[in-house]
Amino acid sequence: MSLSLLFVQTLNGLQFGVLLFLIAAGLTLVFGVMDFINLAHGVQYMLGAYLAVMFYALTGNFLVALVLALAAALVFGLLLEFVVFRHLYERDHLEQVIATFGIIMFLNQGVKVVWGAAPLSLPIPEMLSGTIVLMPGILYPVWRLVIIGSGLGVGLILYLLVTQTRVGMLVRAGATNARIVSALGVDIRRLFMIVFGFGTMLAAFAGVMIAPILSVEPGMGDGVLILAFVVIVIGGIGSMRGAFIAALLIGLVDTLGRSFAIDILRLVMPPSPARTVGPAIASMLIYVLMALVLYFRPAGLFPVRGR
Amino acid sequence: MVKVLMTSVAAVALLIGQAQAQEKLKIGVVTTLSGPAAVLGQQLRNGLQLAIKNSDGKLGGREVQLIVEDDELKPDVAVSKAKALIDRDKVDFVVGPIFSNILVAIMKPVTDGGAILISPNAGTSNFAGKDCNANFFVTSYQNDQNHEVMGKYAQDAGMKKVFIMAPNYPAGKDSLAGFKRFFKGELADEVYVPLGQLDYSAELSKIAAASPDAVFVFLPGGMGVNFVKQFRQAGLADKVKFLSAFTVDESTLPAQKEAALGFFGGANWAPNLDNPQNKKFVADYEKEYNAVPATYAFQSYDAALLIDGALKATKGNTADKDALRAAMMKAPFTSLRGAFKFNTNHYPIQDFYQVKVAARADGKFQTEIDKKVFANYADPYAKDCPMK
Amino acid sequence: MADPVLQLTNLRKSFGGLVVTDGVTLDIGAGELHAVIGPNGAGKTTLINQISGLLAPDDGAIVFNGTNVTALPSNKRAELGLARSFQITSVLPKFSALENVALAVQARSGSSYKFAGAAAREAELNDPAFAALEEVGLSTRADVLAAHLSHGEKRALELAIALAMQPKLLLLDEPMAGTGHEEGARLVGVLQRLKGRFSMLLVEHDMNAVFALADRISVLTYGRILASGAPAAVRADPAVVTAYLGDELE
Amino acid sequence: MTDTTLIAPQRKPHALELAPVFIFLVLALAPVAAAFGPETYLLGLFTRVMVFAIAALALDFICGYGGLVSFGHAAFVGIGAYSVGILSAHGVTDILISLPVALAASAIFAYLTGTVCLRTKSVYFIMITLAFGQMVYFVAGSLAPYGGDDGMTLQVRSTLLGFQPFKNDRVFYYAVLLFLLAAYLACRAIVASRFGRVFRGAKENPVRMATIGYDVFKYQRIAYVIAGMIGGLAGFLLANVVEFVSPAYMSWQRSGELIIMVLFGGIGTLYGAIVGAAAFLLLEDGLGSITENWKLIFGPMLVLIVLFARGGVVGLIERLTGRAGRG
Repeated sequence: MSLSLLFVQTLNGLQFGVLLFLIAAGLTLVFGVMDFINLAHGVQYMLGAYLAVMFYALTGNFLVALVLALAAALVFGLLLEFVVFRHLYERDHLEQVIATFGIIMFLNQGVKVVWGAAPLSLPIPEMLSGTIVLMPGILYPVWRLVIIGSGLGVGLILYLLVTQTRVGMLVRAGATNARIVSALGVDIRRLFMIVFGFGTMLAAFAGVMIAPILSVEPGMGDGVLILAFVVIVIGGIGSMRGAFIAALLIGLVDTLGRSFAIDILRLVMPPSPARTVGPAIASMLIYVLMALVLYFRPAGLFPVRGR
Repeated sequence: MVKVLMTSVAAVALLIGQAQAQEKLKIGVVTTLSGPAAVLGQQLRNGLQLAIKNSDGKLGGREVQLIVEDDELKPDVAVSKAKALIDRDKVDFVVGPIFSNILVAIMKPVTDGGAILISPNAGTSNFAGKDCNANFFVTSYQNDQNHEVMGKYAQDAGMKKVFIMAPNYPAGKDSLAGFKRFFKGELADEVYVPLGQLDYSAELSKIAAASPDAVFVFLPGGMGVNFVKQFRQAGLADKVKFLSAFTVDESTLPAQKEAALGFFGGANWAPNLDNPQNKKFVADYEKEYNAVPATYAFQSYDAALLIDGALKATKGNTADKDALRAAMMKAPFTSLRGAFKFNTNHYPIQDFYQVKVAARADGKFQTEIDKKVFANYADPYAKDCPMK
Repeated sequence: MADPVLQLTNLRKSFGGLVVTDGVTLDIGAGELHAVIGPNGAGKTTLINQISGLLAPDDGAIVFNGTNVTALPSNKRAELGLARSFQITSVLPKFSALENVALAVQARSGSSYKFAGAAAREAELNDPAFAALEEVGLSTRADVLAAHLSHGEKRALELAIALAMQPKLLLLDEPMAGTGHEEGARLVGVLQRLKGRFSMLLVEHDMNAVFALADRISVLTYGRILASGAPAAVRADPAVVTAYLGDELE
Repeated sequence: MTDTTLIAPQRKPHALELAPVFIFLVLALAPVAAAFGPETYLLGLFTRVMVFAIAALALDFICGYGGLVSFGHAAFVGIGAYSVGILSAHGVTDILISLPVALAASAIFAYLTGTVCLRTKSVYFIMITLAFGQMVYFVAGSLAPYGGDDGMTLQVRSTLLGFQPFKNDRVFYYAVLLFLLAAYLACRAIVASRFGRVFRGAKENPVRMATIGYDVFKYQRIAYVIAGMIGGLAGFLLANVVEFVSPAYMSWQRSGELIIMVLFGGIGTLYGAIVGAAAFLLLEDGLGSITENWKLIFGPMLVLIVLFARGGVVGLIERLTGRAGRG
């Protein structure tokens, strides 16, 4: 358990956390402002990845594929909003859950029909595909640093948007009390569409950025969706700051847990059981964390309003 | 009068003949067609369908009706579907499944129901050993064997230090146990990751820090795709030899592509295995499904050949199970892998190879035979099997 | 004077920097109807919430019937005999009026850990509940879902629920709020009849009602008790007149 | 279903109030029909339907009447199933031991997690129950002696004092039917009881309930334990139906499916959960045999149900039989 390994693992945790933040940000916005549980947020992440693969195959250029994928994801997201979701805002949470679960089923299977069940992949752009020497003997893939950088960048942009712009002001107000916003005479429907479209793009962006590292396959959004929910619940629903901090927290706890759980257990038990118990505990860690946070703070770390 | 009689006899004979010909041979398939693992399940189904198509829709002279069920990778769903095959469809054979946990779940309902279960992939150690079953045949391998191939290879190549990793589930533990059975050098570390883990950054950092001669991993499906890409991205591919089982094969290579070039696996077959029947199979499969077949497809193709050969020997009779089993035991078919026979536990005795990922002229990727590691290799569990 | 039913000593509560209860000391004698009046935002509902246990005071003590209840949760205070109505109607909308009251009867009579037998058919619960409804003039509406009652009827239902608890002290948070003239007058009549049977703390904006009902009045401004005493004395208090009553009483 | 003592039931019973009678009648007669078809398969399928109906029933009890949406309900099914599996691995197969153990284990788990979960509300409750569900899932997957992630086969179905009454599929079917009936009647009685009234009141207005003297938390926790035990019962039976125990029983997807069953049938009706479980599993089975892409049909169906058929199947029937807009 050397210091340099700890450093690298922290970086890995950061990268995972940033990815979770990109997905959770949209989820917490949609949930916070519209009081809408969108389980289909995960398939929008998956769709981003698939679209990028498709556009890359057509154009051969990562950047162009990225832009096209985001645009296509946005169009698709708005279409979904128009056809289905906007009829669900006034419904109770359970109905939202079941309807968006139906969308997940449909899109997971649809993707399989269109692109096949086999995993696909997206290459890293040539100039960013190498590794750099972080410290003697420790190489680190440039692309992972790019993910960290772009995630932090998006976080900064979001912060500026939310704190400095009129739409951002409305979003904050909406997360605190939606009735006030509509009382201000704002076209709530348009605000919702903007927020929803934005959330969709963020999820798709996460999908595109991670596609070169992970295999692009049907159902890739399901696990991430649950983690994103863990993040926004720990952070406090509707809180962008909460989502950011919780995402990094989850990323670090999960990564560091996986790396060091066994080593730590070996201190107190023989190596063989430690090896099997360790991964189980590591998998559980984030859920334990969530349960603890909610036990002491039943509305998350940064509660936005008393729900 | 005589003429009339003659024609009616002929007509009756014709009718009987038709009735016999019309009674179709029903084969049930339990395979995974939902979720990411569907790619393996589809290969299984495709292999069977191809074999049946190549023999004009007939096996052992009987018209075949294939009934495909998706187990959704849920044991209780699989059991329900298996019962449906046995009871509703009255199938004579069930071919499947892909995953060991599904095999364990459907074993009892299928074999108790009187059908013969042929596994074209999963081959757990319990069914090879003390729980072996007269109505259960395996056309793949015993689960440990491909891992043992790699262990033997690492040992023979004189490797000093190997980092080994597998998912934290029974097959994962069997895998590393299989590798360690033959590799006696130092283990840099033995790591179990949660099943379905996607990001290996933590483990890759550990590998880089340990700088072993080789890694051995068992990461099937999407896990392998991710690991291989990330392994390459981390710049480890040039420094550390990549040994694996079920991690780089034709089901994952379309996504891994160049990232897997030169990586090793252990297998009982490869698409370039040099014999005429295999050449035809690979060509047919690629033509039919526009993809390179993997072991799952070839093993289920062999399962169909096994049924075909056995039924030819029993003249299409499936009612006499003893005769049918005896016929199957003789393995009366020309396997795509060449030499093949059944051990007493109904698991194969066969050759195993070290295979290597290579790019083909047409831009696709496949594994190719690098070296034969075991000849006529039988699994060690057979001695615990009461069947003789 | 006999021991007071409720005694508040130097109660303090602030939200962030805003002090809403600023050293309130107050007592209510047995059978007394004590009214608390004050302008909007004076901290009247906050005070009631602290007494009923929905809010914890920052400092000070609440003694109810000789028991210090400052740290008890609201259900415990209810068990001790403290009942309240809410300023914003707070009934169970999908329960009938009778069931709303029967729940209150059930709370103080016997066990609620009965898992069999239809509660709706227990005369032991329904009879007292019906009596309470009669008391507030709702007996004809017993089987109507609370959600379908008129606003005034809901206010009366609130009162019936509180009565059914047979409390030692009734906390009434603006029982007349939002009712029409006629309904309001009816509620005053109901309270008139209840007066003397229960100790009551009444928060109300309707000054006519307050001066008609109260034995004692405390005036609350900015979280402080400005004046306290008999209605006539309070009415004459110059500080009260300038601070609050002046414009309303003219 | 608001009963009152004061109005005698003068009106004719509506068709829908006979629905539970009808449902149980159909279930009781189903084996007769099954005898004319592939009996083992049909009996197995319907037994599985009833087992999931029991689990969904428990969920509807806390969800529909208490407003406690649990996203970890499959954990109880898993705990019940593993109680059977683990005991049977040690040679204990008698129902008189394994059933009480299954119930006790799920009750203890429900009590402990309920103590923590019930501090939170609405979505936070959904997520914290998910968290505990996931924890149990990972624990089960790491139980190497009991098959770990692969699960384990039961050698025999549960026995009773040395006899094997469950070995016969038909006997087993009726045993499960009895359990379902008992669970349904128990839930119905509890909902109408004094306790149930408090529990329902806590869903509508917890603050009001506290100010009239109820410690809402305690009542909710008891209801949560009851639902957990019924879930454990379902798990006990599921292990016997499939003769196999696996962590897959308690994945979060399974918890989600249970919620769908409840909503599918119509929340807050109890018998709707039975209808929902049947509809879900039979559709899964039926559509699955038509096309492997059955989810392409099933997914949009869920959306359409929410958009156009509020109240699930029961709500739909209610509207078709002209009782719209009541209560």
